[in-house]
Amino acid sequence: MIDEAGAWVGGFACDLDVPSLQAMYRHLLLARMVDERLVLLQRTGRSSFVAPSAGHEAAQVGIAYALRPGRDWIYPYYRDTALAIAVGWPLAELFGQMMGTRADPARGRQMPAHPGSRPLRMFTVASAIASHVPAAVGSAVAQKLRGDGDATVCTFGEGATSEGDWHAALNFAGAQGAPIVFACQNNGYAISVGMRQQTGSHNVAVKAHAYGMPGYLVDGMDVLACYYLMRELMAAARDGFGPALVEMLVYRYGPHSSADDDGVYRPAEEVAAWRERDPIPRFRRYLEGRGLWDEAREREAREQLAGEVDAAVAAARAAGEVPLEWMFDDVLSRPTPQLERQRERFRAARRAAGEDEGP
Amino acid sequence: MIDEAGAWVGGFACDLDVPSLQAMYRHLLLARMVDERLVLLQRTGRSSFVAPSAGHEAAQVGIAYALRPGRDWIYPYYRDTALAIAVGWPLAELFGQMMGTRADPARGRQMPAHPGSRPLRMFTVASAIASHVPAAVGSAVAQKLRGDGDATVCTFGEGATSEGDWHAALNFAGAQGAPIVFACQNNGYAISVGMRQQTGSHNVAVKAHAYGMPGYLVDGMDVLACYYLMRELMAAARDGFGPALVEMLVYRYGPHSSADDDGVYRPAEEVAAWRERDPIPRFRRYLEGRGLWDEAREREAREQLAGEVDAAVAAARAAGEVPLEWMFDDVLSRPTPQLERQRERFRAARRAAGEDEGP
Amino acid sequence: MPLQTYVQTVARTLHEEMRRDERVVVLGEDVGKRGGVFLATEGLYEAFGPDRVIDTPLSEAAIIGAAVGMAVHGLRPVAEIQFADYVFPGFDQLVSQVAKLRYRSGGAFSAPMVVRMPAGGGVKGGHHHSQNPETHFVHTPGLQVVYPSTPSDARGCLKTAVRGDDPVVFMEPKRLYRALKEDVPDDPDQLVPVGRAVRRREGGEVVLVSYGGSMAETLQAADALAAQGIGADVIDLRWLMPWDEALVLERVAAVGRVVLVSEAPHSVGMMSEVAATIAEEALDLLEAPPLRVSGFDTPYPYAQDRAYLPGRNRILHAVQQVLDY
Amino acid sequence: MPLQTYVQTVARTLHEEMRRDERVVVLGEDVGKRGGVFLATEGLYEAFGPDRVIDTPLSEAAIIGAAVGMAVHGLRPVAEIQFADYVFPGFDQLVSQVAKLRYRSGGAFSAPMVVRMPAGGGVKGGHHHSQNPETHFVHTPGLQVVYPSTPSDARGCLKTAVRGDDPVVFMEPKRLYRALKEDVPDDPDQLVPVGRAVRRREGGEVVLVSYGGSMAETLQAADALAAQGIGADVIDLRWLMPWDEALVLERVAAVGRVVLVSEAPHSVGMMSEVAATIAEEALDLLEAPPLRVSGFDTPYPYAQDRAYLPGRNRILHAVQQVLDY
Ligand SMILES: Cc1ncc(C[n+]2csc(CCOP(=O)(O)OP(=O)(O)O)c2C)c(N)n1
Ligand SMILES: Cc1ncc(C[n+]2csc(CCOP(=O)(O)OP(=O)(O)O)c2C)c(N)n1
Ligand SMILES: [Mg+2]
Ligand SMILES: [Mg+2]
Repeated sequence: MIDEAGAWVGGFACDLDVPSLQAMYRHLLLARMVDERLVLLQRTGRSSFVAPSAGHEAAQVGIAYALRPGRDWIYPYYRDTALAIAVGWPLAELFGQMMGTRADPARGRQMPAHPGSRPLRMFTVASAIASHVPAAVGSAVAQKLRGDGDATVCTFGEGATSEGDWHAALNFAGAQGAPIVFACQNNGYAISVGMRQQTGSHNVAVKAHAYGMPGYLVDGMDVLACYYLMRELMAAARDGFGPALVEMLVYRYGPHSSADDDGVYRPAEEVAAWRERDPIPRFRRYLEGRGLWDEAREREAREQLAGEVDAAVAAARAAGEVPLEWMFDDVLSRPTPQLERQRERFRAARRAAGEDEGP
Repeated sequence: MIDEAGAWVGGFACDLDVPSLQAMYRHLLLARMVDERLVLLQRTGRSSFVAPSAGHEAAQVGIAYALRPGRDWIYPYYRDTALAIAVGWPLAELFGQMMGTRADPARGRQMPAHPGSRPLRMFTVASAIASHVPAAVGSAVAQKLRGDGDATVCTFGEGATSEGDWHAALNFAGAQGAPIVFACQNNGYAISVGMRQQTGSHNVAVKAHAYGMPGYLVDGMDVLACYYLMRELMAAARDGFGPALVEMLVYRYGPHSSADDDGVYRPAEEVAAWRERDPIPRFRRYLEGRGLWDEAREREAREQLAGEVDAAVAAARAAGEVPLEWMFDDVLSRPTPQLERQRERFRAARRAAGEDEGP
Repeated sequence: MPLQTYVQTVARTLHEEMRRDERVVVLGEDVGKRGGVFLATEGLYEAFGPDRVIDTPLSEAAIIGAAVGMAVHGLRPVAEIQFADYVFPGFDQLVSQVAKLRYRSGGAFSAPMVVRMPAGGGVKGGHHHSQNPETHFVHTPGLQVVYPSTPSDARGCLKTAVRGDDPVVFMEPKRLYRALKEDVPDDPDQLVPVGRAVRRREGGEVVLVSYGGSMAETLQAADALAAQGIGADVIDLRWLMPWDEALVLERVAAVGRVVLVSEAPHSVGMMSEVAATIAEEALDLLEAPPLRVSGFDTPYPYAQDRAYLPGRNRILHAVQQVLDY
Repeated sequence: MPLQTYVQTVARTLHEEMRRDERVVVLGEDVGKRGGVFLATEGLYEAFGPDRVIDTPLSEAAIIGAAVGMAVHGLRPVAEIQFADYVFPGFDQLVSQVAKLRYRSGGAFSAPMVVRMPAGGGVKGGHHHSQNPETHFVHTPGLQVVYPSTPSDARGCLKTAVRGDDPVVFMEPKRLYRALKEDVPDDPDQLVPVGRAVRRREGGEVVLVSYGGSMAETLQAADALAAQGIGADVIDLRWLMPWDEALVLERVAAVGRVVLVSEAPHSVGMMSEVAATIAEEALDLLEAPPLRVSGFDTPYPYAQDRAYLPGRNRILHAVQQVLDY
């Protein structure tokens, strides 16, 4: 919808109102800032892991704006920081999750980069690639059965499309005509493995044929293109037109994660070339072209957002460490006698060793 | 290649010599007769299970004739009785397998309908749907690596295409450009589940797109069409053109298995309509049209084949029951101490109960 | 109530629960028009239609995985795996999603569901239609596991499972599906409490512990012992996770001799856990080693279908050993 | 030989075996240019090229399943599963194909291969990067299972596994990957025999049995006991299937007290089997119950990463209990 220079090239007029467009931009900015802060927290030992989302923001914010938060269900993956932010996940919860403090709604149970929120209907991320896709389809089948007029969105990387569970899920969605949009963020790499080794097909979108659903390919660096496509498809899903598969071409600017060294498998020039296409300046150029943004607004926004980030980090830390014994909760609705005894022995051993009960 | 009336409608001249054409027909006939005998053996309690192949014979015999037995690898599924017969699986081994006697090359380890032969490079069938497809791809990847100029064929029903392992396999084959042909025998049902509930795609062939390989749809009731298509694709695979997916439209005339009642889920008229299209009379009409077959030859062939079947059943029975203690062999290349002790205790318990050591 | 087989009881219980609670849905391969290959869902499709009785594609990952999303959305899915042996293509869903969802979300989400599966041997099905994979479930924290041996227990446990707030792996001994008929109670709310075993016989000379399909041979052995004047106390565990340590330990303490019967492969089976727990908690009360009578550390064979099972004679042999000890 | 870490030893051993036998091929996610996310395949791609060091699509079913066909065709595949937690999407292949092929084909086919996987906790990876799924393998007849705890054993066991005629699940304790360096022997044919355990300490007051990552804490506990003048006999099982019953029973018979340490969830774990076997075979020689110190019946937690592990203090507490008994 917007070209590299920031000019609107859509075949229709952009119908988003000014506050929405500005909010979108602020979300892109905030996501990038949060990403940078997360890298910093990891480097300084405050968090154990990061899965950078820089380069994926336009795709994720585009998706977020196409949803009706609290109604449509979201089944995200670990790189969806920008998506989580843009649907309104409180930043203190986000940083709580990333640092495993009491501010984490999931009680410090998972490693960083695993968002989740019941009020936002955002299914808690699992590390196991593609394992959430069948659940997302179940959500959509339930929506269809209940006739509640909502839909589900499910995101993943292109590597996920090779897993059997992914296939099982899309095939079931196709057979059921379930109201779901599968949004693939194709950044060309699954850790070090490029598309050529990942699959024999030229792209992901074409895989939709196998399931009798439409497949779309969109520039994932263009937030408005992602938004409009997703808006259409979510509406179609809600209206009973069944599932769709979207491939968003993006690039990850950072390494796969804080444990990765991407220099081994991809050339610096490639990264540099994609940096040129950064979705955030591109959208800014569009806004500036319409007179909706300028340097002053930029400075003000950055300051304000930095303040929000600082406050959230502080709040997340202030919430304090997760107690040791929370480890035993939430396995089943009630602990088994077996687990009760294990907890008793754990306590006894700690007492015997003169260790305290933990925070 | 041949229409319902038995006329050649191919765009080129049939280049198979007369003995091959007649042998093909005899294989079709033999497969049908074996099938009928298997049903009988099951009804009379001599075997515990049958998966009838009637209606699939043309597809299977077509595949078999496209292979170079003992060179190309075959990864079949449980309904491939006609395929096993046409590549030359000795009938005594076949009936031995079906009755679980010592004539079974697999030592009575699996239920009926599980062919396998090392000399024929026919991988032993496993009941778990689609679980053999990744192995077939590994075979083809090894063929490519070794550069031995052979290829692999892998068969399955349309239901198998929904399994995750199936997808994982085809995707890997596509990424590797491995020399393999995937031959799907689409009979419209996975037990009771029809294509509409099985997948959202209109057919199986289209699923090839997802893997960057060509997909073909062929009349599975036309043995020559199946043969020529498979011959082309196997040759292409051997020549380094990579994998292909073939969908053969067939129908199963019998129930899914001896444990099934197909009257519950499909109308009798449907079965009757497909009976009209029986691949065996159709091919016979073609041969008769060319003066290569007649009633006398038919009678003679049937008599001779019936004799072969009788002899094979007798030989399989005469081989005798599988000894009890074979149960403990072939788990690993050498038994574990754990298993040794279990065998000892088993013997001791039998001795204590006054049971003999078994056959 | 009229006499009912095990498999009839499953179908009727599902019918009752679906009528009681419209959130209950059934999904699986051939569960619809076909009524299931064993007829465990017979009549449900006709009564509740294709939205609540879903014939799925041939994918266990889709079945179990979709059930997660359905449960999160507020439905109560009852998934059928056609044979327990075919749970493995869906095993990642069970381990990575079903079992961990409550934990990893800090209780924000959970996946209450029932995953039904006919299990066990004795039907000449070979190793892909005879396995007993309960170890894999019991060892996966976050699942409840139950393996009832009678129609009445199947009913009570299934109701407990459907109504509970946790994922339950519900194993059914297929060789008992039509082996016996029982006068099943018709109280619609008669539940079998989670984790509660039951004594099937009382006796003072040896304790026999078993569950699922092997209860049949275990009771045969107990009857043979009774005929010899030897009193066997027989415990049917029913629930494998949580399992009823209290009852087992109480009876073992009282009797001092115990034989543990299970048809799953011997090494690291359910009975390894029971034996280890007994050794840990009741060592001094044991008059003889706790002996296990199990399936073998082999894939399930075809030709020797019955011989693989811990039959009456193998059980009696072990009992003799603990009595002679 | 220079001092080597565990993970370096794995890479070098693979290099040696690939040079020795051109049938050996390596496949997995990121094993090529990247050299594996832990660098356990570093240098192989450069040395042997993309045909023998195959970067696969992101599918564990493809990895394990393709290895079956390769093995049948005469290659010797060494598959890498990036984390043991991710074996589950390929678990059907392992259970239904790899483990059963020799048996179900009556020996006509077999699938000798190695499936390597970093396992275990202590790296702040949460439950999808910390699990110890050995129970699932040991309970699957047809697989060998090994979990070496030192660089030298990793080398010897890996060579045994690559050269053997059976499928081997090869587990590597990832928290020890870089924890210590060892002077690894460079004899190219020094193998660790299948099923053979090793004594790491000798002592007469208590036997400690462990394997894999938990050997670290077990040895720390033994050292702490030694400092108190208590002699602990320490056995490193190494092989979990087959496991060295003979050595364990011999030491337990001699000493009479035993503590079993494993970080996998408690119920139906490897140590349930060891305890059950001890109770069965050495009941009268036990001076105290065989106690297990295990991981808990919970998914592996994130925030309490270290507390979940059977650490030194929990082991010492159990030792005190068996000594006081
Ligand atoms: C089942 C499974 N196998 C392997 C992994 C290890 N792993 C984590 S991320 C990743 C690559 C994912 O690539 P892609 O799906 O393209 O997403 P991206 O990270 O590029 O956004 C792999 C192999 C995993 N998490 N789960
Ligand atoms: C993994 C697995 N799930 C379920 C089954 C049970 N089952 C056996 S055959 C079958 C239907 C297969 O249909 P299709 O692939 O179309 O082959 P067809 O029998 O029609 O030739 C099913 C569901 C199985 N064998 N394996
Ligand atoms: Mg990617
Ligand atoms: Mg079919």
